[in-house]
Amino acid sequence: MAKLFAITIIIIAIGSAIPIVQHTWWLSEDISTHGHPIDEQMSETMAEAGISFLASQILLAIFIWQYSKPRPGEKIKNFPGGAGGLVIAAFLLVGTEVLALGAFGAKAWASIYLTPPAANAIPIQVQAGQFAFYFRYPGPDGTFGPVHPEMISEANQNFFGLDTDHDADAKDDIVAAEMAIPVNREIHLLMHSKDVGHSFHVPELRVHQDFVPGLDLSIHFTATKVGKYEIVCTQLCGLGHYNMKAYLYVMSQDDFDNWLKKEAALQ
Amino acid sequence: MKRAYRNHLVILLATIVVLTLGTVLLDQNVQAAGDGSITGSVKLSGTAPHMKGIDMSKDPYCVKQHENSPVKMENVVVGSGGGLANVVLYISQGLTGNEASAVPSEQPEFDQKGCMYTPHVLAMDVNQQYKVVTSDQTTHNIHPLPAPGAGNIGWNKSQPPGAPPIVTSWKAEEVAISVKCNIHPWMHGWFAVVKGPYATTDDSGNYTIKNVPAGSYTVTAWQEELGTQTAKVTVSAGGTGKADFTFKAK
Amino acid sequence: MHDMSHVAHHAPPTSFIRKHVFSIDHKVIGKQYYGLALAAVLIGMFLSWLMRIHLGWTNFAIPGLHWLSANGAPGDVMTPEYYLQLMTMHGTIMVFFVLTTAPFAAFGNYFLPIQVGAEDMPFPHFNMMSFWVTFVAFLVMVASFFTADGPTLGGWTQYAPLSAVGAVSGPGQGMGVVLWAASIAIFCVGQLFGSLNFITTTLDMRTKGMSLWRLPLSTWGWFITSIMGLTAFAVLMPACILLILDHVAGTSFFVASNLVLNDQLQPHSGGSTLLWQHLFWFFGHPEVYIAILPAMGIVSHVLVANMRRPMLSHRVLVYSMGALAVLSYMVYGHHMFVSGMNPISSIAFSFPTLIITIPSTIIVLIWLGSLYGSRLRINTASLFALGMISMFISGGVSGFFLAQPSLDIMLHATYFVVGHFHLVMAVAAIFGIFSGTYFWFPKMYGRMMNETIGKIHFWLTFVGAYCIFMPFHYLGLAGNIRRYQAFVDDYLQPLIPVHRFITVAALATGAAQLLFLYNLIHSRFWGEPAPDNPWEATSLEWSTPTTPPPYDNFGGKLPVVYHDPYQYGIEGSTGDYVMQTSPEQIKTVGDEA
Amino acid sequence: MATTVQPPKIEERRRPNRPSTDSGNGGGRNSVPAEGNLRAVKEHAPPPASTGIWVGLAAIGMTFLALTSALVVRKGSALDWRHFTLPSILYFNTLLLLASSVTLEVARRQVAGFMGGSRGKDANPARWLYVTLAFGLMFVAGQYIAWRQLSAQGLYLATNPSSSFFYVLTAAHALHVFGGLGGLIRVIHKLKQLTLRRSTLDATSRYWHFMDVLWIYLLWLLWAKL
Repeated sequence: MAKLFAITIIIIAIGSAIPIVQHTWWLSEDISTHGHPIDEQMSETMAEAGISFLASQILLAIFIWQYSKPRPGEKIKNFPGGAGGLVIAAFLLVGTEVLALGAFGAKAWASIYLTPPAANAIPIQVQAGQFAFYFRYPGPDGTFGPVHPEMISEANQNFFGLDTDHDADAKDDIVAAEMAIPVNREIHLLMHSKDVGHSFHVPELRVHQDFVPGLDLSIHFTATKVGKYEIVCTQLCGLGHYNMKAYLYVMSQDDFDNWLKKEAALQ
Repeated sequence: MKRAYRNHLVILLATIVVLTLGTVLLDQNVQAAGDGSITGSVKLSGTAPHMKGIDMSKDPYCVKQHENSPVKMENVVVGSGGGLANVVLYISQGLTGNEASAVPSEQPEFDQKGCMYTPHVLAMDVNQQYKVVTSDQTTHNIHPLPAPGAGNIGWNKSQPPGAPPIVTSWKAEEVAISVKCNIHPWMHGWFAVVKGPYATTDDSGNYTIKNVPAGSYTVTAWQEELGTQTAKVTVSAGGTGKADFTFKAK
Repeated sequence: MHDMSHVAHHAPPTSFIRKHVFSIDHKVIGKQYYGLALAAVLIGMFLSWLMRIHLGWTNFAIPGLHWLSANGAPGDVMTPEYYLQLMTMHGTIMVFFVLTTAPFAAFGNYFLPIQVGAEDMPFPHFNMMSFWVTFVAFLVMVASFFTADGPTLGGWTQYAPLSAVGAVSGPGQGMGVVLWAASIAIFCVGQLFGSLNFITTTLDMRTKGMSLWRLPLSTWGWFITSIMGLTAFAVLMPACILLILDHVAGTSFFVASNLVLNDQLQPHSGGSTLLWQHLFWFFGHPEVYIAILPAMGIVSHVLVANMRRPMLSHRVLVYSMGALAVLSYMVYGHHMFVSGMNPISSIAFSFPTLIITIPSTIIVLIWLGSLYGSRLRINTASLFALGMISMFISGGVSGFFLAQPSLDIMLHATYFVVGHFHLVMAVAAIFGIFSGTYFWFPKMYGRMMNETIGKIHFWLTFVGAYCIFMPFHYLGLAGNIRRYQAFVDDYLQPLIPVHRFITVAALATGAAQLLFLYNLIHSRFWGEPAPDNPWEATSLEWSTPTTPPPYDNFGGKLPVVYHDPYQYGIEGSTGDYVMQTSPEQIKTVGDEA
Repeated sequence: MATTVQPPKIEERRRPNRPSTDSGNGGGRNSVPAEGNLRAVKEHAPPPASTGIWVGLAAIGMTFLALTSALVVRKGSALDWRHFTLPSILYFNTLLLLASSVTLEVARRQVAGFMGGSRGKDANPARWLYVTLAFGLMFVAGQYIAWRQLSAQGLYLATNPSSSFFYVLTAAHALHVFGGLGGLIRVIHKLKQLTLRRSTLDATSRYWHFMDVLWIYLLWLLWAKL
C-alpha cells in the first residue's frame, strides 16, 4: 500500500510537470514593449517553483516508501541536522529565492506601473459598463467632450452621455464598440466605469487593470504586432460577465487614420 | 313521491338561475367585443432624424446575422411616403369599464432575432398574456424596466438558445415600458400596456383598431421619441371610424 | 455576566432536547457542527457538479433542473445568472460552513477541552449559542435560494458596488445580497462566541501539569485559529452591516457617485469601492489560514501517532503556525494587485506574501524530516494525512506566482488562482478533516470505521483531486478567466476539452465521497466496537475512562499530566509509547535523566 | 517486553517528568458560591471569566477599529463629506456614563468588602447597582434624544456619510451598552439571590468600564472627524 502510494505521488508529480515543461498550455504571444520582463519572470518562477514542487513530492514519496517498512529492533533516526538544520535551510534557500523573485518582480512591475506615459501618447478613453466596452477618441480637436451621466443612454446609443448639441468638444468625439490602435505608438488609456467594477485585460498585450467606479485610472502601453486581439473583462460584473468583451485591432498608422475617418462618418 | 317533487323544484330553480346569469355574462361579452373599427395612418412631416448605426462587434454571432445589411437604431422608423412605423394607437377615452377591461385571448409575440427585438414596440392589453421568444443561437437577457409606482413589477431573466418562451402579462396600464437586453446593450424595445382595443402601425404607417363598439372616442397615438397625439373619432355600430396623425420631426 | 456554575460538577441532562438539541456539552456541540458541515458540504458539492456540467456542455439540459429554479433553468438549461448564483453559493457555503466549521468548530469543540484536560468549556451557554447562531446563519443563506430571483450572483467576495447598488445590477442582487450579508454577519457572531471559548479554555482550563508546551499540535492549531477568528470575524461583521445599510437604508458606504445602470442614474454618492475590498480581504486572507491551520494541527497530531515518533521539533512547528497567523494579516493586499490600489502598495504587499512561504516551507520540511527515520503505520487516517501534505505542497508552490504583482498581470482572476486556492486551502483542509474523522471516529462513537472502504475512498479522492485541480493551473496559464459561465472568446474555445476532462473527474470524485458517507453511517451503527486507545496514542483524549468519553470527560476527577504530548518511540510499560497521564519515568537506553 | 530504542534528542524530552508548575486551575474550581453566603464567596475569582471578558472586549474593540478605519477611508474617498456639530447633549451623556462607572466601582468595592469580611456600616451594593443601572438607562435615552435632535436638523442615516457614520457608531455602541445593562440586571438579581460571584461582578464591571472608555474614544472620533 505504502509503495503504491509512493509511486502514485511520483507519477502525479512528474505527470503534472510534463505539460508545463512542454508548454502545452502557456502564456499567449507577447505583443507589447513592456511584456518581456513579465515572461522572463514567469519562466524564472516556474523553474524555481517546479524544482521545489518535484523535490518535495519525490522526497515525500521516498520517505513513505522507505520508512513504512517494518524494521524490528531498528531505532528511530533523526533527520541529519535536525530541526535547526531544516529551519536554516528553509531561510537560506527559500528566503533568498523568494526575495530574489520579489526584487525582480518588483522591478518588472515598476517598469510598467510606475512610469509616466510619453507626451505624444495617443489618448483613448475606454468606458466599461454592464456588459460591454465602448471606446472614445477625442477627434481632430484632441479634447474629449464633457460627460453628462444623466444623459448616458444605451437606448439612444449615447454611451458616454455626450451633449453634442451644446458641447463643442463633444461634437467631434468618435465613439466605437471596438478598439483600434496604430502599431508601435504608445497609447494612453483613460479608464472609466459607468456602473460596477470591471477589468481591462488583453493577454497578448500583457495589460491587466481593474476599472474602479468613482475613480478614473489610466494605463499606457505600446503594441508591436499588427493583428486582431480580444479585450476581456476579468472582474465579475454580473450575469453578462462571460460575454463582456471587445476586439482590439492593432493596425498600421494609415489603416488607423482610415479607420478613424470611417468611424467618424458613422457618428 | 313528495320528496322527488321537491327535488325537481330545486333543479328547476337552479337551471333558471344559471341561465339568467349566463345570458347576462354573454350579453356583456357581446357588448365588449364590438364589431366596429378605427383605421387611419400616422406620418412624419419634415426630415427623419438621423439613426445611428449599431456596432454589434462585441458578439460575433450578432455580427454574422447582419453581414450584408447594416443595422440602424429603430427609435424613429419612417417607411414609404413618410409613414411612421411602431406607433401605438389606443382608445384613451370613451370606453365603458367593461369594454376597457375585456382581455383578448391571443398572445402577441416579442421575438429576439439577430440580436434585435421584433417588433421594436409590442402593444398589449392589461392582463393580456404575451410571449417572449428567442430565435438566436446566443443567450439573451430580457429586462423590462417599468416606471416605479405605475403598478407594474419589473423582472430580469435570461433566455439561453432553445429555452422555452417566457409567457407573462402586465398588471397595470403603462405606455410604455422600456425593455433592455443586459448582455447586448444595444438591444432596446418597448412594451405598451393599454386598456381596451389597440393597434400598432405597420412599416408604411397604417393601422386598424379592431373590435371597437359603437360610440365616440379619443384615440391616442404614442411614438417613443415624438410623444403622443390625440384625435376624436366616432364609430357607428359595425362601422369604421377614421383618424390620421402627423408628427412633426424635431 | 459570565456564569461559571455550569463548568464544574453539573449533572448530565436527561431530556432528549437538553441532551442532543440544545446541549451545553462541548462534545455534542462538536458533533452538531460536524453534522452541519456534512450537510453543507453535500450541498456545496452538488452545486459544483451542476456548475461543472454546465462548463463542459454549456447548452446541455440537466433533467429536472427547472424544478430547482424555474427562472434559473428554463427548459433545464442553466442561465448565466443561475450559474453565477450557484458559483456564489458554492464558494460561500464551502468557505464558511464547511472549511471553517468542520476542522475548527467541529473537531475543536469536541477535542480541545479533552486534550487540555478540562471538563467542559468555561462558557457552555455561549458555546451552545455559537452553534445555533451558526445554524441560523446557514438557514438564512439557504433561504436565499427560495427568493423570487434567487441568491446573489456577486461571488463569495461580494465586490462592491455590484453587491451594493441593489436589484438593478442583476437577479439576486437585491434580496439575495441582503440575505447573504445578514447570514455572514450572523455567522461571525457565532464564530466569535466559539473563539472566545476556545481561547479561554486553552489559557485557563488546562489541567495540572498541562503546560502550554505540553499541548498537542491539534490544540495549538485550534488555539491559534481561534485568535485569528476573533480578529477576522470581528472585522467582517461590521462590513456586512454597512453593506446591508447601503441596500436597505440608502447609505453610500460602498457605492460611488454617478453610476448609471440600465440607463438609470443611481442616487448614491461618493462611496468607496476599495473600502469593501480592504475590509473583506482583511478578513478574507486570514480566513484562508483559519481553514488550513486546524487541518495542519490535526494532520500533525495524526502523523505523530502513526510515525511512532514526535515531530522533529514540536516548538518550531508551533512557532511556524504562529508566524503564518501573524503574517496572514499583512498579505491580504495581494488579492488587489490590479484592483486600482496604489502600485507601490502592491509591491509593499508582495514581499510579506513571498515571506509567508518561509514558515509554510518550514512546516512542510518538519513534516518530511519527521517522516525520515520514523516507523510509519499506513492506515486510512495516516494516508489522508500524508495526502494532505502532498496537496499542501502542490497548492503552495503556485503561491510563488500569485505573490508577484508582475505575474498577477497574467494570472489574476484566472483558473490558476482557482486551482491554487482549491488545492492549498480547500482540498488540503478537507484531507485534514478526513484524516481527523478516520482517526477520532472511534473515540467519538465508540466504533471503528471500515478500513477497506476507507482506503478505496482515499485512493479515489487523492487521484481524483489531482485530476480536477492540476488542469486548473494549465487553464490559468492559457489565460482562462474564472467566473465565466461559457467560453465565447475565440481564444477560450480550444480549452473546452480540458474543462470536459475536469468535469468528468469532478463527477467521479464527487461520487466517491458517497463511499465516505456510507462508511460514516454504517460504522456509526454497525462498526466494530472500538477499544479506548486503538492507535496507541498518547494524548489525553485516549485516556478517558470510557469511549465515548463521559459527560464530564474524565469521570469526575481531572487527569494529571506528566509528559510532553508525543512520547513515542521509547520504551514504556505499555509499548513504544507513554501516555501523557502516565506517571512513569521515561526509560530509554543510555538515558542520562 | 517493549523494544528498547534510542529516543530522538528532542528538547521536550529534557523537561522534568514531574507535573510542571505552570498549570491552569483545571477549570471550574472556586466557581460555586458557598450556599449563597456572600461572605463565604471565594476571594479569588477564577481566571476563565476574567480572561474571557478580556477576550470578548478585544473582539468588540476590533469591531470598532474596523468601523474607524472605514470612516477614515470613506472620508478620504470623496469630497461629499459634510461636517456638522455634534448635539451638545452628547457631552452630558458622557458625564452620565462616567458617573455610572463610579457608582458601579463603589458597588464592586462594597461587595469586595463583604468578602473580605470588613463590612462598612451602611454599605448597600444593591442600591449603588440600581443607581448605575439608572445612569446607564439615562445614557441610552440621552443618545436617543441626540438622534432626535439630528433628525430634526434633517440629518438622517442616509443624508450624508458623516451622519451615516454617526448613527452607525452610536447605535453599535448603544447596542453594547444594552448588553452591559443586561449584565447589571443579572448581577443585581444574583446579589438578591445571594449567589453572586466575584468573577461575575468583576467581569460585568470591566465590561461596563470598557463601554465607558469606548464611548470617550468614539466621542473624540466623532468630534474630530465629523
